[in-house]
Amino acid sequence: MFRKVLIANRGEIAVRIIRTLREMGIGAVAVYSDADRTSLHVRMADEAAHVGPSPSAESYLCIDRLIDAARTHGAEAIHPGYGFLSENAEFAAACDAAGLVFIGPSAESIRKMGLKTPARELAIAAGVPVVPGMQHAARDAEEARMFARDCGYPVLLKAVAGGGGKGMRRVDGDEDLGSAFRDAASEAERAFGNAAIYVEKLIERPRHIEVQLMGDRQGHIIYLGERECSLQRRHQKIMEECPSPLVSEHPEMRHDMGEAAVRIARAAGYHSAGTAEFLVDAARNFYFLEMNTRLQVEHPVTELVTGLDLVRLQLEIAAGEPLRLRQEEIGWRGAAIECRIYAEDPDNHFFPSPGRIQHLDRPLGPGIRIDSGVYPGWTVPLDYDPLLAKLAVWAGSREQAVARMIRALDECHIVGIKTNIGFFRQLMEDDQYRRGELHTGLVDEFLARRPAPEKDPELQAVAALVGQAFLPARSALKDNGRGRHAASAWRTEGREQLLQ
Amino acid sequence: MFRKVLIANRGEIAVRIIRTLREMGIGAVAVYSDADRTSLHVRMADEAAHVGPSPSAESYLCIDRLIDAARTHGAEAIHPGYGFLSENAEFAAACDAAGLVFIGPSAESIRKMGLKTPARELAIAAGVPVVPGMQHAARDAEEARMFARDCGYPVLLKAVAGGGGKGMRRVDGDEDLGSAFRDAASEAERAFGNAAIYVEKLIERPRHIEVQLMGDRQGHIIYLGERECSLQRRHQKIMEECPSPLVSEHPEMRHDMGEAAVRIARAAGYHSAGTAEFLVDAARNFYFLEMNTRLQVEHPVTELVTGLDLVRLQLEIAAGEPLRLRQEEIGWRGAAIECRIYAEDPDNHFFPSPGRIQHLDRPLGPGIRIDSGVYPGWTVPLDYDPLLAKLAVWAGSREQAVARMIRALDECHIVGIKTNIGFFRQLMEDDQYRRGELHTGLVDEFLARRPAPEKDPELQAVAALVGQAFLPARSALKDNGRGRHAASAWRTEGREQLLQ
Amino acid sequence: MTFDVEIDGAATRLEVDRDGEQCRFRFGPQPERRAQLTEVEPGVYSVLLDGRSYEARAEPGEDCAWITIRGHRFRVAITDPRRWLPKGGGGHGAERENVVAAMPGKIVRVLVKPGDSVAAGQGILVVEAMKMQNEMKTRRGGHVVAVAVREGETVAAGAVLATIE
Amino acid sequence: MTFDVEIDGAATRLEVDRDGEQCRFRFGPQPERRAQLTEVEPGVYSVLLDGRSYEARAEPGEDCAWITIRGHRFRVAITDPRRWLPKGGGGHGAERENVVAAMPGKIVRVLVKPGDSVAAGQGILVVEAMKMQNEMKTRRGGHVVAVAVREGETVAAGAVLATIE
Repeated sequence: MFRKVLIANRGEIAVRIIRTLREMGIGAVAVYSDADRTSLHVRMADEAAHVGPSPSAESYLCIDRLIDAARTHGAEAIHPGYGFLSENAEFAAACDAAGLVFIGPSAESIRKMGLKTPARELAIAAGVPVVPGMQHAARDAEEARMFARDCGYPVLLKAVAGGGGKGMRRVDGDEDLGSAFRDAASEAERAFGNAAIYVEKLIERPRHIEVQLMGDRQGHIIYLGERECSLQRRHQKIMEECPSPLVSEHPEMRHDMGEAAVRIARAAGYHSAGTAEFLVDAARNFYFLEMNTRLQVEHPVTELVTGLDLVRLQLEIAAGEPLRLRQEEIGWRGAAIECRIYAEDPDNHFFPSPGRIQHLDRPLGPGIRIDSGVYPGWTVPLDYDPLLAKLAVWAGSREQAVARMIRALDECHIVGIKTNIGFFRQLMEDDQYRRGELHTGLVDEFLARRPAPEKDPELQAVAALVGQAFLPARSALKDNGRGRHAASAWRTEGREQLLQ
Repeated sequence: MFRKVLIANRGEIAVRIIRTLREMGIGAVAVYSDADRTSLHVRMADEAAHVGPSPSAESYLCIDRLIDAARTHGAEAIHPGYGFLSENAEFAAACDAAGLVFIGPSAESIRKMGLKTPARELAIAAGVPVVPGMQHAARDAEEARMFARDCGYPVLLKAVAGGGGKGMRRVDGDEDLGSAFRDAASEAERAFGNAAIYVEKLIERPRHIEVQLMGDRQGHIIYLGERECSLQRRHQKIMEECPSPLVSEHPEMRHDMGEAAVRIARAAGYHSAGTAEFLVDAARNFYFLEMNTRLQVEHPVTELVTGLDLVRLQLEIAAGEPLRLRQEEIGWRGAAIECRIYAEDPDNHFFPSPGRIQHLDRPLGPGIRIDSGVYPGWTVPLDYDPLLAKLAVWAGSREQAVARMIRALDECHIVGIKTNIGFFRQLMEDDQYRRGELHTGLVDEFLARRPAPEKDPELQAVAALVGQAFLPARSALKDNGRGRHAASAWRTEGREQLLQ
Repeated sequence: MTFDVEIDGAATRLEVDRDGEQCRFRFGPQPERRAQLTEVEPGVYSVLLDGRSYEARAEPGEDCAWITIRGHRFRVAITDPRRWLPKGGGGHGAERENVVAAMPGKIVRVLVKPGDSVAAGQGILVVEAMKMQNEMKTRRGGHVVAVAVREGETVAAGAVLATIE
Repeated sequence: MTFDVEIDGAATRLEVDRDGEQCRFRFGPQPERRAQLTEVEPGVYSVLLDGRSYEARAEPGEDCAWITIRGHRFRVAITDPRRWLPKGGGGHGAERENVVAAMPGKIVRVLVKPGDSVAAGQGILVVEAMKMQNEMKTRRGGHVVAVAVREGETVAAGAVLATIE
């Protein structure tokens, strides 16, 4: 096993990796930019290397600096975490070239699976369904109609040069296709100077369900079950769970999707941790979307339900050890849910809310897991993504896990910056969510229908009483040893003013 | 199910019970003494009742006041937690009389099992081995010798009126018995004015292993596996684990001890949670000691390994629901260890260390569970026992759990009062502990042999640097908004002075 | 002592008579009641009222306090003129509107130029912070008087980005 | 700047030259080195030294600071006479010894009476706190001059319980 590993990342995932390294008796080397000198991952690491100024492009994305740091500190391997360079084939190759072990798949697998089209072809070759779509531009409306009839309506017309919904049209039947094709083509022409249009089957209200894979360098690969990640905002996952409520009702899906994912990974000669993402339609057909060739943000829910430590497995595999686990040994117990706590303001367009964390109360007790990259008194920098912590719960059933998450959210308080804790608290009460009827549009639908918080006169009376006790105190704040509190008061005021 | 439950307890166990009540949607009524107005369990409860001044005898032990509080607040049931009135048959009876459900066994079972001798007889009747001993005083040395030969040396001569080791003698063979009997008898005569002596088999370096039981009011009772609690100081458990390392090597023991425990409980018509304590000798013979008719402090390790919520089960059973779990459905996954974090000074006779908690860092990440009754800024009262929190870890194997506990202890910092965290940290490194060769004398042996912490010159250099940076700052403390810090500095100084 | 309090915009009367942690109070039309209020941590209050236990967290806001109880957030202002100035207003219905940065960040796109006429709610600039792009909109329609920033520029929270008239 | 420091009783020399968070220092015979030291939380320091990261927690003690690093606890005193008075000594080898309460609590038993002769290490009284009884012992032998408390009495930490001569 390695004696020392460098973590080419920051925030909660760097901290999470350090914890497993500690438990395995492996030295942890953190890297940090100017903005991160006092970040938790630097405080917790055994060694730390400065890799540049705050912008990621000049620090966490600088392959040379990271490899130099690993060399200087005598690290034998590099864990990329997620994001940043974790799916960058060049980085994996550069590690190999430098005689460092990249803790992840080979540069070649990353290339194969990293790009949508080759991955899609690999899946088709492995006999795994993908979202039906034309592989080339439609010559004319007629060819588009032919394809639409084959795969069945509704379909989506998309601009080949496309992006941002420009040149995109939904078509529900033959009769509308002609006009829609003309509109889409001309819009595409105007937007991209390219009128080329292709057709893709439209999957309505799909679920996003992904399969966790783990394979060793000897070619033994297994699936560790699914995660349902249908709750998304701006195509960003915000809440994940294992098992998927749908799979719980139809247990054969775990095996079917798992086997499909394993087939794709085998075809790519894949090793280490990876995730195959699928869309699932109302008829429970699943379509391969893409493969994430790294550890996922949401891996804790799989760890809670399987009892495995995915980072430990990654390290053992990277060190060349065979994966001792057989598929039939994997057990799934109970249910886990994860909420991504972001520094953002749900009451004001989810605008980011960087700033100083004045006070931090974390939930404790049975079935709680917190992966956090922050601490009280620390100032959340505006240079990186707003993920503060991941709050995960485990319980014997989904129903109990939901109740536990509500309890946990009620125990969780972050003062000084805005967070989405209250938003999750509301979402957990939503009937459709409770029933497990999830789809990728649910969060937006919920945002549209979410109820105005009712105002209990009893709570109002308490609020008035507390407000009156708190407000007079404020003027004196600066003098009575709560200087920080006072200072931040001004910052908060500043923000309030702008946001009203 | 109940709509509202009163918790006749305080500290971490009251908090732990509140959490399950929340998750079940049941209202939680806390009780508090003068010393506990600002305690965490009062802050977290839905309702709170003041039950008297600080001394337990005038508050937490006042049956009438507790029952009045339950009546006033409209609670339908009372959870006694552990300690205080949890094993008090009168209290259970008083609840019945008041039409309140006592969340625990019947008053009758408590009476039957609560007293050592009847419980012992019940066990014998149920065919469960107990520590061999004479049921009456020995007429003379001869009768003592007869018994000693039957049960086998070594034996212990004990004063019938005994206590505190007075009139106690260890005897390893026939030849020494006569003189030892005379000495013991005369010492007993002097100490208690009663020369009566009886003989009990001496179990050397025993393990303390207990079995968790759960039974419903319909007579269905199962065992949830064992806990090893051999690590004790002053006969107080300080660290517990599940599974027992011995049982892991000899899996049949779980079944054998479990069945034995169930037989005793059945004979007593027992329901709710209970624990049968056994001594286990070097030859793996187990001897029933006593039955604890309540939830145990160390129940979290069982919850972590079985995935069950014992408080939830207690509530369902108390509400008359049948226990749906069958014995064969109980699964034990991985390994869990719990450390009891006490406010005490391991470097000074483990003297209690009440006072204000200035700063509190808790471990986070995979496999950590914390049950805590404290918060930063709170002053630990000197009126109650010094348990601050229970730190428990779970991992796939005992070895990994030990590594995780070390990692967790390293992340755990309590400033302002002394705790035994550092002591546990040392104990975890002990070879004998690592090998799982536990017995009730291990902690005392360890205290005798524990190594002086080696002084790394590198760490000394860092300490000097930090000390120099910190010390000058102190004189200015009162002025720079760290008033509390400064104030406590004085308190700490005070203590240092006394303890040197 | 009597205060005019404003809770989430609604004005009420609060009579409070404190004796240490004990207090008698009358909230709006409610009858007089007794409560016990203790600050257990800075800004965290434990309130016992009719046997119920409430934990309230207070954060300072502009001319107000934000009080959070059991997941509900209340804006509490003491409108007693002796202590509080009337609320700023922030330019509602004013003749001019300054479009300001809702958070510190970098200007990635300016969507208008001086002289352009804009509709209420139209996007004026795009600010990037924490890897997310956020459109700053104008509340009122009119035409752009000035654009105060250039693309690529970094701005502080509250910086004036453009002026609409 | 040079200091005489005492670490766990051993006296050494510490030369420090600070420039904000950067510092050059020489510890005892060690060669000069560079370190970066940041107070990340009150009393919590993050130290980078030769690429290694240390987190140190400082607590004030009597004439000293208690520094905890990676589970190791160091007593650090700056013996520079301009700042610190020489250490109290607390009556080691003095003619008289006051037996004091090591923690606040209740006197449950007095084991001696004035005039009794006692051996070094003998128990003098039993104090109960947090449900535990703790024997307060004398460090020196001699005879009991006075017993200052009665059974059942509650005492503060540091209270003189008895005097041995």
